[in-house]
Amino acid sequence: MVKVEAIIRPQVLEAVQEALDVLNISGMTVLDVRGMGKQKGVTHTYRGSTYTLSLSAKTKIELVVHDEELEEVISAIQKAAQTGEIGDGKIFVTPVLQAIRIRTGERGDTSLH
Amino acid sequence: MVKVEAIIRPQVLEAVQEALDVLNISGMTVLDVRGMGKQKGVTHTYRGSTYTLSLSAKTKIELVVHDEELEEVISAIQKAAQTGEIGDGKIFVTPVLQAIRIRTGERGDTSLH
Amino acid sequence: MVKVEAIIRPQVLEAVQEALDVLNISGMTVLDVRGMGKQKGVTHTYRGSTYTLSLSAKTKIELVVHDEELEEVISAIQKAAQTGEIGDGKIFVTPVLQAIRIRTGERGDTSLH
Amino acid sequence: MMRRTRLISSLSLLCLSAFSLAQDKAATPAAPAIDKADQVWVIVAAALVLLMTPGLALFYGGMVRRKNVLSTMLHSFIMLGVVSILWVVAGYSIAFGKSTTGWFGGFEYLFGNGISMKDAYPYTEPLGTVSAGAFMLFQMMFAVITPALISGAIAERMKFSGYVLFTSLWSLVVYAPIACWVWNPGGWLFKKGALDFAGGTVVHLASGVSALVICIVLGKRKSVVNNEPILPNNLTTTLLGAGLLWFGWIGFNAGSALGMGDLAVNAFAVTHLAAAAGMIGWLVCEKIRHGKATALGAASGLVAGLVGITPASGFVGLPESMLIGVLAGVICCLAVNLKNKLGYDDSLDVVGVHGVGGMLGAILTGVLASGKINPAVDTALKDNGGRGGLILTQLIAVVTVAAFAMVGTFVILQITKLITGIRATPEEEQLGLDLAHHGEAGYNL
Amino acid sequence: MMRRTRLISSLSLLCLSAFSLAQDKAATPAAPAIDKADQVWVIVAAALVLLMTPGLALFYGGMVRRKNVLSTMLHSFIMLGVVSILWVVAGYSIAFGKSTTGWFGGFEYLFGNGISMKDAYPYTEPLGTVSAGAFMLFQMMFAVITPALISGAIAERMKFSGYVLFTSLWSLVVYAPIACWVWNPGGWLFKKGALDFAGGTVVHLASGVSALVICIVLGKRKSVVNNEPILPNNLTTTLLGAGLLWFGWIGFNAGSALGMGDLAVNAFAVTHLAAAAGMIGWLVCEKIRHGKATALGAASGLVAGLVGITPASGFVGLPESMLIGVLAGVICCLAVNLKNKLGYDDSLDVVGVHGVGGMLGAILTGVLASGKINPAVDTALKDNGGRGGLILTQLIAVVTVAAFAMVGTFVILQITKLITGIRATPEEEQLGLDLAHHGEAGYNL
Amino acid sequence: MMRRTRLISSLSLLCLSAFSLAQDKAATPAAPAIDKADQVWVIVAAALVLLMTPGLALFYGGMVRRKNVLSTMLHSFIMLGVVSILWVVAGYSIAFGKSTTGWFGGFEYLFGNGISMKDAYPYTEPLGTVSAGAFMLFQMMFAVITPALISGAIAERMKFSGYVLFTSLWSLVVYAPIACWVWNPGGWLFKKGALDFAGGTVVHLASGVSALVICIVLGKRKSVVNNEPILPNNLTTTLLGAGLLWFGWIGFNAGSALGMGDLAVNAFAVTHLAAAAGMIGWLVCEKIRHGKATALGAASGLVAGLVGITPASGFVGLPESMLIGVLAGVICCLAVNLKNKLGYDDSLDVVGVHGVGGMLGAILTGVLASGKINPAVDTALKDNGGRGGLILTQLIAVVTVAAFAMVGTFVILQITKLITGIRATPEEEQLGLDLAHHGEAGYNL
Ligand SMILES: Nc1ncnc2c1ncn2[C@@H]1O[C@H](COP(=O)(O)OP(=O)(O)O)[C@@H](O)[C@H]1O
Ligand SMILES: Nc1ncnc2c1ncn2[C@@H]1O[C@H](COP(=O)(O)OP(=O)(O)O)[C@@H](O)[C@H]1O
Ligand SMILES: Nc1ncnc2c1ncn2[C@@H]1O[C@H](COP(=O)(O)OP(=O)(O)O)[C@@H](O)[C@H]1O
Repeated sequence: MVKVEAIIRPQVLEAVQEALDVLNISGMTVLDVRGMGKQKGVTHTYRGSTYTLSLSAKTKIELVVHDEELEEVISAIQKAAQTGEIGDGKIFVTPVLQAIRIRTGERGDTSLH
Repeated sequence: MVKVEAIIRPQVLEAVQEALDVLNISGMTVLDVRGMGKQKGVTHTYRGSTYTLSLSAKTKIELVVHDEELEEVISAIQKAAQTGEIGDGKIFVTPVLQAIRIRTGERGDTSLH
Repeated sequence: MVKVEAIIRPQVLEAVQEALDVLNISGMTVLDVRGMGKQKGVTHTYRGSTYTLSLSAKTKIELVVHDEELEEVISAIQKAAQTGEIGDGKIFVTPVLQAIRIRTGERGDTSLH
Repeated sequence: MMRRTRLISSLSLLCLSAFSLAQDKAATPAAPAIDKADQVWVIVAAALVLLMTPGLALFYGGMVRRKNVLSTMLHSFIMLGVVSILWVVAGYSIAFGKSTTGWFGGFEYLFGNGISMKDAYPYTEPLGTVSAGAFMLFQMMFAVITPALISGAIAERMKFSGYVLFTSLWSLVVYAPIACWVWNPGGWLFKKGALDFAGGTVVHLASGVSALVICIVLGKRKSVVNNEPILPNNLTTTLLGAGLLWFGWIGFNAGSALGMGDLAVNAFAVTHLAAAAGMIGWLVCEKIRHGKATALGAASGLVAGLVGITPASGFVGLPESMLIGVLAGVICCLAVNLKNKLGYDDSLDVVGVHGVGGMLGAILTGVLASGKINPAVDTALKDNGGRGGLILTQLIAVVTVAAFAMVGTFVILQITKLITGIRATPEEEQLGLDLAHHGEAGYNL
Repeated sequence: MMRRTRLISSLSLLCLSAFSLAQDKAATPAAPAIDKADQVWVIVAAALVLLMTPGLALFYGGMVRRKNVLSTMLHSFIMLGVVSILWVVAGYSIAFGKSTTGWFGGFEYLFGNGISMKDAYPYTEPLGTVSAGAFMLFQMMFAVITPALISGAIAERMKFSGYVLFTSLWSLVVYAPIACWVWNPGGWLFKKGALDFAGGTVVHLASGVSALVICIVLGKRKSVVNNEPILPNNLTTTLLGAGLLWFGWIGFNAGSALGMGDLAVNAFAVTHLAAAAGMIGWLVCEKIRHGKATALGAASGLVAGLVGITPASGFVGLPESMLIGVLAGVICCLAVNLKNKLGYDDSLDVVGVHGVGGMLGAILTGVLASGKINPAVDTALKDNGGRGGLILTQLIAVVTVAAFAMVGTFVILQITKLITGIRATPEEEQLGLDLAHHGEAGYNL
Repeated sequence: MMRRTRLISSLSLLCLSAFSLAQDKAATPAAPAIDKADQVWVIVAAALVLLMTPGLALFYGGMVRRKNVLSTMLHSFIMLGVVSILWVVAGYSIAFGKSTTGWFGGFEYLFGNGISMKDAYPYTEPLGTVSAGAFMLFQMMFAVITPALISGAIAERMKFSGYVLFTSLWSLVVYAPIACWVWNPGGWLFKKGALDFAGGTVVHLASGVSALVICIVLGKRKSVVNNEPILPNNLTTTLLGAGLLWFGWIGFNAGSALGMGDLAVNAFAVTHLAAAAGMIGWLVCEKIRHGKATALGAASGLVAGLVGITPASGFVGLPESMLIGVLAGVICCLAVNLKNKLGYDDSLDVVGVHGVGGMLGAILTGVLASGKINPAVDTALKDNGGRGGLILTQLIAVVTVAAFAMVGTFVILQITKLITGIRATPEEEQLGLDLAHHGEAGYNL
């Protein structure tokens, strides 16, 4: 089992969800985050003072998948989330030692979907 | 050291906190997230149009614990967070390479609690 | 590649950003979280009832860096985020298996910055 | 509101004397024509009271949890729809039709029939100086807000259809008769000489005690049972609501003079001072008891002061109003903690503020009302055989109104339970009534 | 608003008769002096209508997505700045200067010249009882809110500079002439005997059909094209806005009596009941069609009821007002779904509510207007040769106003496109107009 | 406000002439009775000004950071409590009791004693046409909002108890005397012929310069020192507040005519136009300087326009009002950046808007006041020996009011520092004053 964490643009979330649906992957956790990177920030004005907030609104999705699903998940996310403009985001893959379904107490691979 | 990430229902947070308190585990970080899974979404109406948002409000807790605490933490969370209905959530365990307490600069196991 | 997760006080975020800038590290994701730890909570009053919320507002930053950058990143964050008072937060380091830049599809080390 | 009309009209007559002198033949004291300035004031006052219901929606809406904010605001807004119509269809006639029994009015105004836009409401003596239409509108706004006040007690757990049915019945079966008793010139409490200038009994006491019954019948919120912390979603909304209530309450009380003269100006002044004193009273009380003066305390205290002064606003002067305000502020601040002791779940403290405050105001009106402010008090004192008698009459008013409202509420609730049900399911409560009942979230930020 | 003035003034004369009797030599019926009470009412009404534009800002602002909330609110607020000035500079003169052609007024009032604060607006017969200044102010508030109504149709995608230029031109070239046709004593529709008490055609129909044109010309929002869910950022704001609109609308309709008499009181009553009935109509309609009564439905329904009653508010009684309200509520509830069928992107349903509701109201006014409420209806019936003729005249008013507004809007849009452009760039739309155009976020919570 | 009364009363006399003619013996010109219509207007205006304080709470509340929103709103709300009471207890007497010295009033009205609800305020000649009670209430609302204006300068860092003590003292020791100087018929500036129709010096200049002193004495916010970005938590709240301020300001300025006649109508018109022009002026200024027209700019600009016109609103006509408005908008837009240059931390720009705008308005009143609008100007010109003399007198008024307010503020602050302290601790500031001082969070969303 691995965890896929993707930082994407908020507006592509729906498309990513659909792409994952096609793979029959439905378990996922979504977070509202702010990202800093190559993308330039947004300027806020306040009575003549301006602040450039370097952080842009991003959405982070986290999904734990079976090792064999990893590649198709990565490519599904990458395609659905890509606009080609700076700021499209990243996908990170991290190891998972254990997964437990709270409702049933099941552990391991079967607890995922 | 391992990191326990649990996605739970917002309303069981208090109960989980209490269960962890019993284990004398007090360090924890909490996030408001939205989850997608088997649980069906909520329908929003807007002037006759309806949108079913597949994401339900969830709470994510993250806590880094010593390896030997892991099992009791898992079982405490699982018991406190369980309602038996679809949507109870998951617990994931991931490896941690290092931990530093910012205040003191301590590293490793002693930096946790 | 490793992921550095730091839980810091919201008010030191700017300082941490600046410290990382000096290291030429610009990619980072920021989350609003609530933390529980040694720091005591805040008391809310509601028509004579009081609730002590054990959770304080914290900011979490996540950044994936090359292994060789790790130490300087840790020390930059630790210095910038330290106030010396209880509640300064933690830095956790976790392994990363893979990184992909969504815009280009690049993988691995070059996808980071 | 009729009681004071007697007075107002005679004052108006005095005021008009400059002109009357010239109109030598206007001698028949019968019908002082409609006075345009009086009517402007009553119409503006009606508009101000209209705004109180959205104000109440905000006041209550800010205090519940995020997931119930729309449901709570709708409880007030829907009254503007439902009760306005019911009032014209039947409520006004029940309250202000010719009353022979003293317990309810007549049926001559059903469906808005025969409410003149030109001539005064016919049953006061002497006649008032605003048209029956203006009087009906002004009274309508009171009928609208009163059941909305109750909604604070059942917030976060009542079924929407049950709420609408309950309040509809309550408006016709509880509110309209009580309004008849106290304000209809043929009403039994009116005739008895009970004093209630702007609704201490009719509006606040009636809604407060009904709130007590309904929150006991409904039972506690799940989250109260589970001792979960319940924090207001948006206190800026509550403060705004309190501000609009204060603004509208000027119309509520000073408009109850049904014309523009010294009574109206005095009512404005005492209303304002009582609100101010109520705010201070509550803040000092909570500062002493809990260590902090809160924004919600300021908002609650000003409302408590306004509730307290309502029945007295046409009968007392400036110093008394500050006393009433500060007492209302302190006592209501203490009273909202009763629910924890007694174990009912009055979500937004309708009992503690409107029930207790309304009762307090009604009694203090008996104690402090002065003929110097309003000659009607002299009449009332004479009719009741002195101060003791007046206070007794006020107590009788309090007890009968409270008893009737409580029994009425209980019976209507049983009927509602049979027809629509009254309580949201635990799942709906958990999800929040906004999404469960209305398919909407208050905020998508 | 002139048509009714005839009546009002004669009523005022009647009311004043008590005094007039005494003033034996006030025989020349020419100029009833300014009546202070009437003027107080009109001035207060003007202030109430002023508040409607912030109310509209909230009503609309709550419905868009978070990233466009300030942009949407500014669409209304900026009209308070720009149109107020334009109205004094030229709009009032175009609308209410002496009209010989019947299509537009004169130029005598350019730059606010010659608008008396002491004497009545000179072209009505008999003269009104409020000063020309008060009349101009009251009318100004109508001129301000009408283009702001349109802004709901173009929310979340129009360029700010283009919006300001468009509405400025529209105010002078579309609104002012239509106001002349319908309300200027020399206007061709006024002379023809068309009835529009407070702006069913001038305000709601004109803005509604202009909204249709502008949202077709602008094209759909990217997110509508992409079928992304669009959820309102803050419905508590929308409810507050609806409450303020209701409050202000009392001034809008009852103030259109231009004085305080039975017409004003009646207008208040029918306005209020129509709003109440509209709310209920919409809620029942959506409950049946979609299974849930919503908070947005309550807010939308009350506005629909208010739109529907606007042209009729000086001509119908209580029962008719409830009928108009409920019809407006139900029909507008159905009409807002037209856009999905017909494929235009009317962001906040200006067409469905103001276009459809305004048209409905104008026609129902022809059908239901009664001489019992307002003798001016008898005149209108006589002038038009009976009920059928009156309805025909109302239809003619609807068609010509709609046609003129649509053509005018289309032409002005082409000019605006050339000068400033009209559409935000896709990037701006994506980022949100608040940050893109104004450098601000609505909320930093 | 007295100065204009002279005029108003004579106008009223004229207006009443139709009736007076009939009342042959009403010859003694002494006391025109209370005029009901005038009193309705003043009472409504008082209610409108009452609403301005909640409006200000919203205006300011939206601009601070989330963690201080309640604290900031309370700064305004608490004034409705504390100053209302203080005004009746002593402030009114100090300001409007019989003044022999010209520097302060008398003690005859302490504890609300002797303020008649029936007869006019006794010291104007001729007497006004509204009761002393109505006059006292109208003035009370001014006394309430003035210290609340100052609170914008100290937002996010002042100790709550210190704030309450400071404003209480300020209200009695600074505000009430200045009101005496300018508006009491025995006040020295009043007698000198200084013109201030609705409070350019008394309200805006006095609060603006006091704000400067207090924010210098308090020192900067920690986050300003640290150069952290400070973004407004909710600009929709600020816009709503600005809308309510505009609405209420109609009462503030047009109500200052203390009756309903051409002066009141004119004041409404010029107030509205100045607000509109102020909005446009500010937006154009910031568009040129910073490239974007902002929502906060629109809100700030309309307030600046309103501040600018306040002293002039009874003395200038339509074109002058647009000029004043646009100048106020542009100059205040530039002035708010002074603080960055001069290094004081005026959190919400009270100095830049109220101080600078109030000064500008007072001077422009001297330059533009016209006898055509208000005969009182002719008297003032004569008394001062022409235009130059009048301008000089205005300057004297500005300088003395500013000097007195600054010194008074400084001294009161020292006293407050000793008794309660004035500054929140760094920890409280960090946590946010809402939780630190009041134990509440504005939003739990
Ligand atoms: N090293 C990193 N660690 C964590 N998050 C990152 C990192 N680099 C980028 N991000 C996230 O990805 C987002 C997009 O990155 P950016 O550099 O702006 O564009 P791109 O990925 O297209 O080159 C950022 O806003 C941030 O949230
Ligand atoms: N594979 C996964 N990766 C990450 N989060 C998941 C995954 N599966 C489920 N979740 C999270 O757990 C929550 C509950 O899952 P769900 O399938 O609805 O119920 P249950 O866990 O009871 O079977 C989801 O809302 C989501 O936040
Ligand atoms: N074991 C842990 N796992 C996850 N987060 C933790 C843990 N311990 C502390 N934290 C986070 O770090 C924050 C600061 O910790 P705290 O114990 O209050 O102070 P300090 O780190 O200075 O000792 C907490 O609010 C919480 O968000």
